[in-house]
Amino acid sequence: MKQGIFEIMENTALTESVFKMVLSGDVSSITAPGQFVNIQLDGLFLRRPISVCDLGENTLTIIYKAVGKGTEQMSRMQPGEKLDVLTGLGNGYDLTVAGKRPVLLGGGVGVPPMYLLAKQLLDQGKKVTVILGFNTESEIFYEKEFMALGADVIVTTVDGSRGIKGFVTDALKMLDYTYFYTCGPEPMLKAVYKASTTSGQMSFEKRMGCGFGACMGCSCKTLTGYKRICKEGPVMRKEEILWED
Amino acid sequence: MKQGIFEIMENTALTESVFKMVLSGDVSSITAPGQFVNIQLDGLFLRRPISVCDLGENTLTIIYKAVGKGTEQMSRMQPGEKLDVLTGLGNGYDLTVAGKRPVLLGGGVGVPPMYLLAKQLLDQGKKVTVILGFNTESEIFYEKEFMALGADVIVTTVDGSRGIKGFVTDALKMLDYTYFYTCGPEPMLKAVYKASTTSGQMSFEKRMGCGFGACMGCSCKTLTGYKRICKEGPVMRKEEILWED
Amino acid sequence: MGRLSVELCGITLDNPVIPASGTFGYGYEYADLYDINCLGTFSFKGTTKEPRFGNPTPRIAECYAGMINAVGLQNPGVEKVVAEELPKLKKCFNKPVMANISGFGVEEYAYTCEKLDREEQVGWLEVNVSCPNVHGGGMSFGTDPKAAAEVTAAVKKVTTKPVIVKLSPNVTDIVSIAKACEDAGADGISLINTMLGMRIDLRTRKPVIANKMGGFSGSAIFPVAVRMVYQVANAVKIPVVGMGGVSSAEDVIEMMLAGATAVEVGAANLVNPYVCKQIIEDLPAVMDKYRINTLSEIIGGVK
Amino acid sequence: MGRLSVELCGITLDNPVIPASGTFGYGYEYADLYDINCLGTFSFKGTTKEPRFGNPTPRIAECYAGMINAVGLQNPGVEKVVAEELPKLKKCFNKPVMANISGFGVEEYAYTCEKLDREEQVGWLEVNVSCPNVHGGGMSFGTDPKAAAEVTAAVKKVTTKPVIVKLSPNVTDIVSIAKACEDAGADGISLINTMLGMRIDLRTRKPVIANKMGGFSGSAIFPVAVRMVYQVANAVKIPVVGMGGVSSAEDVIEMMLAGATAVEVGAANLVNPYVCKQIIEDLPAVMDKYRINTLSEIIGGVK
Repeated sequence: MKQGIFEIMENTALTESVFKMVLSGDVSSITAPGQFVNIQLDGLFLRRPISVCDLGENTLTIIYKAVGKGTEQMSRMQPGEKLDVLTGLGNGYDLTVAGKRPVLLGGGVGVPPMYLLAKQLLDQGKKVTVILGFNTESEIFYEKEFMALGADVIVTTVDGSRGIKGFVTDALKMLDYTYFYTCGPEPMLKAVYKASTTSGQMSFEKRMGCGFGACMGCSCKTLTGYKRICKEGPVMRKEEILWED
Repeated sequence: MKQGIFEIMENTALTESVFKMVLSGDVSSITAPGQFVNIQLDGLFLRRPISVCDLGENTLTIIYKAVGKGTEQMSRMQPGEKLDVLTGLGNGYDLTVAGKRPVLLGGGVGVPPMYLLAKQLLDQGKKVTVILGFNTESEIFYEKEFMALGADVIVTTVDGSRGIKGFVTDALKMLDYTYFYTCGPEPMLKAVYKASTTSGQMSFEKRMGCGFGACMGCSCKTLTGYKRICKEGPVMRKEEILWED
Repeated sequence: MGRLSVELCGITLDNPVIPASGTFGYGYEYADLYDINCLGTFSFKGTTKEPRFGNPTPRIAECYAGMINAVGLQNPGVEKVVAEELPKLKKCFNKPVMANISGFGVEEYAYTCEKLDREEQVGWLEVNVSCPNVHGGGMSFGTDPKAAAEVTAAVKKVTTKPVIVKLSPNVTDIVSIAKACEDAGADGISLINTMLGMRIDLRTRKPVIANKMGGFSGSAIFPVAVRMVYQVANAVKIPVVGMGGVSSAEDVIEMMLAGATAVEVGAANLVNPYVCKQIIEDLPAVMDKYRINTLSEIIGGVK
Repeated sequence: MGRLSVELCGITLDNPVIPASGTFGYGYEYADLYDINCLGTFSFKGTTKEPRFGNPTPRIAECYAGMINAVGLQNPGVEKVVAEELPKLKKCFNKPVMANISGFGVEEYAYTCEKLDREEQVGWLEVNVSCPNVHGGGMSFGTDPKAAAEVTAAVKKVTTKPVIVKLSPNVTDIVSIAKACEDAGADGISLINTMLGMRIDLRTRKPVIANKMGGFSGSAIFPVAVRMVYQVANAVKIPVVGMGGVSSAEDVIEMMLAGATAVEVGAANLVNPYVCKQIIEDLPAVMDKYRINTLSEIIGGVK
């Protein structure tokens, strides 16, 4: 973990409510896809955790949905403005177990972390399929960017306005894969958990206090003991997950 | 009273800790010298009241000392930044009773309101003498500006590093005048009250809540009843003042 | 009945937004700024039997997201309020007003309430029990269920107007005090009054306010207010007026979900004199955003 | 003794800055960020007799200038703390640590304190009496002078280490509780624990945290904390550790002027993990600004 001041290089709308922000600063503490950063915003007490979408040598890209006070405030920020950011938070995905044909499933704002993951898996010579799930066509983002990486991209929409009508799991059923990685809302994770035929890793979201393991605000129970989503997570292995209903 | 958004045109240091800020916006509610504005600052709850130093058609000049959180924050602001300002607060000085040769006494950050007052009295053809009191030479500001208006300017410093050594009252004793106007720290006001040989008006400072008469935070007792410094003040006539010691 | 209207103790309010006592004077300062008839009502400056100058100054301190005041109930006394303030008010406000009453003994409360009960424009009596009981060792009436009930009962005897008891949050068990007031005949409960706070000036090493301690209000206290409104609304059958740090339409809705029938806005008026008008104007859009049809349907609607 | 050093119950601290329990774990997360030996000491995660997972999630809510938490004392239990956490701590922290203890019955407090009393690295026992008393109707020990005194006396019997009782601010009369603890043998008082608060999510219409209410902390509560520290420091002879919304060197000085011998920093650590280190580094310059020679000379120095 590192604390740093980052400058906003870009902050543009990808859809009506989803924004892409490129930040410039010291990214040396970010070691794996699926990690997150925690951003301090003027006038708000708690930092806002957002997963890393892409990394450059001195840049980092995040994609966020403007849904609350914090993210709405972020969406109004301009290039040149500065942000205090904690980087290198969370465990991130383990790429060593992907096998030859991993499938990546992202739902909504769970899509962004799949991007850096896909990039690194493709760099390792894997055949990567990405399933991107959205509610409707107007909410789709980053489809082309995943294609440009060289991944096979499947889009699903709940209303069938684009791609396969249904959920990411409807696409998953038709695939042959060696391992899965996923990020998205909890009902989707649960569906992927049930529908998947291999082992895999899933990234969880929970309201956090500090984001670096100090406050126990985001604890969860797993089959291998209590874990902190921000520290031992947000990525869990399928085998350790304990669904608390 | 009016609420308006003002743009900072200028914000420069006059001394080590005294700053001049020129704001552009609707100044139509400011009707008299000695009135003040109340400025909202990011991250601070209460507005900061600051007396008006000068007025243009669409501009207003304030001079303030960076002594606390609010004024220190103001001193770091840049031209182009915007401020939410309540204007036209307080009663201001009554010019109609000045006589032919009024004397104006300003001490430290009590100097600024004397500027607009001197300007308007000179416009009315009065012979205006201004006594500016400071602790020491390095704290002097606006001497030349008062001279440029055409006022007779006398500077006093407590340590004698410039002008008359002593207090504004030491200079006052040597003058012949028809009326006095003053603004400064309370011990100075008291000294002027005692030393003055004519009637006059003095502007008081008190910690305020709202600045527009609603909260009763800045009440004081006078010989003519309870008054609110922000509403029936900040200017009081010598005859109504009740020193509470 | 519009989308915003609510009923408070038998009187219909066009909307639930009520400037809180002590932040709105007797209405004039604000009537110069906007037509205050847009308000649900307002609670006028805490009025006592005798005129009061209040505490020495400084009376105000800045805090993170709030302020402390120790004005000390400055007011011209009930005779002058009736003779001078209410006739002036009538010219700029044509709705029932909430009369806020303070006292330092049970008889004093009753005296002031009786005088104000006769005034046609007074819709509700809001009885502030946070004052020290000078005959009872100086502890606030509002910290003791028995003392709060005694004040309530005494006031109820001298008025037929709805009596809303305004509670102090500086207590261990707010519910016991609210219930005691309800049992003593209160028609409503309003809360929270300010929290007891203190700041020290590092330069002078003296308390920032002359009175040492004072009433802490502003956004900072909102979570404590929501909690107490929720607790009280779940324990009493009479309506609850929520207040404490409210400064936006969203805050009003949160208070109502917690159980408030109407919502008072205090310190925010002192920072933004137009805030109540703005909240009322913002409410319809914010209600749309959260799929709220009418405000009256969400009272106590927290799941 | 340096400019910053103070003495707390017979143990000299290099400086008065103490990360508060529940915001600093058992020290490791922060030891990765900076050498935590720069701290006066720190108060470790509230430890109970049995291991606890704590409350369901969400456990955290954002507030104006603060936050609410309802973690519910998640901790591995005292056996594991002694067997695993303390040996690890020894490697990164070479000063006496403050052991924070919670319990749900008097015997449980005593059990946990007795275990931790035997540990060499434990300098002070900080006994959190804000927990509900499961054998006493569920009210917090800290809301009743008798219950708080009972816990204090029980703990004092099983330890020779200084016992600091940590008080809840959610009470009518904080002084009576502090005095009861002093009379029962407490060597110090720390306050304030969090205030009870609540937020409601307008979208879901549910409380933001699963437990409905939780502990409100952060800059917002600072004025209430200063007030209570001042009241208690003026009423007891034992040292007071001040906390509640402290986030800067200025806040530390204000707390000390109010009467605190040392100062705990809580929620601020969660937002800026380096805040305690920064406060310690800032203190000398801020002391110069306010013409303070040594911190120990300003304790209770408010005029």
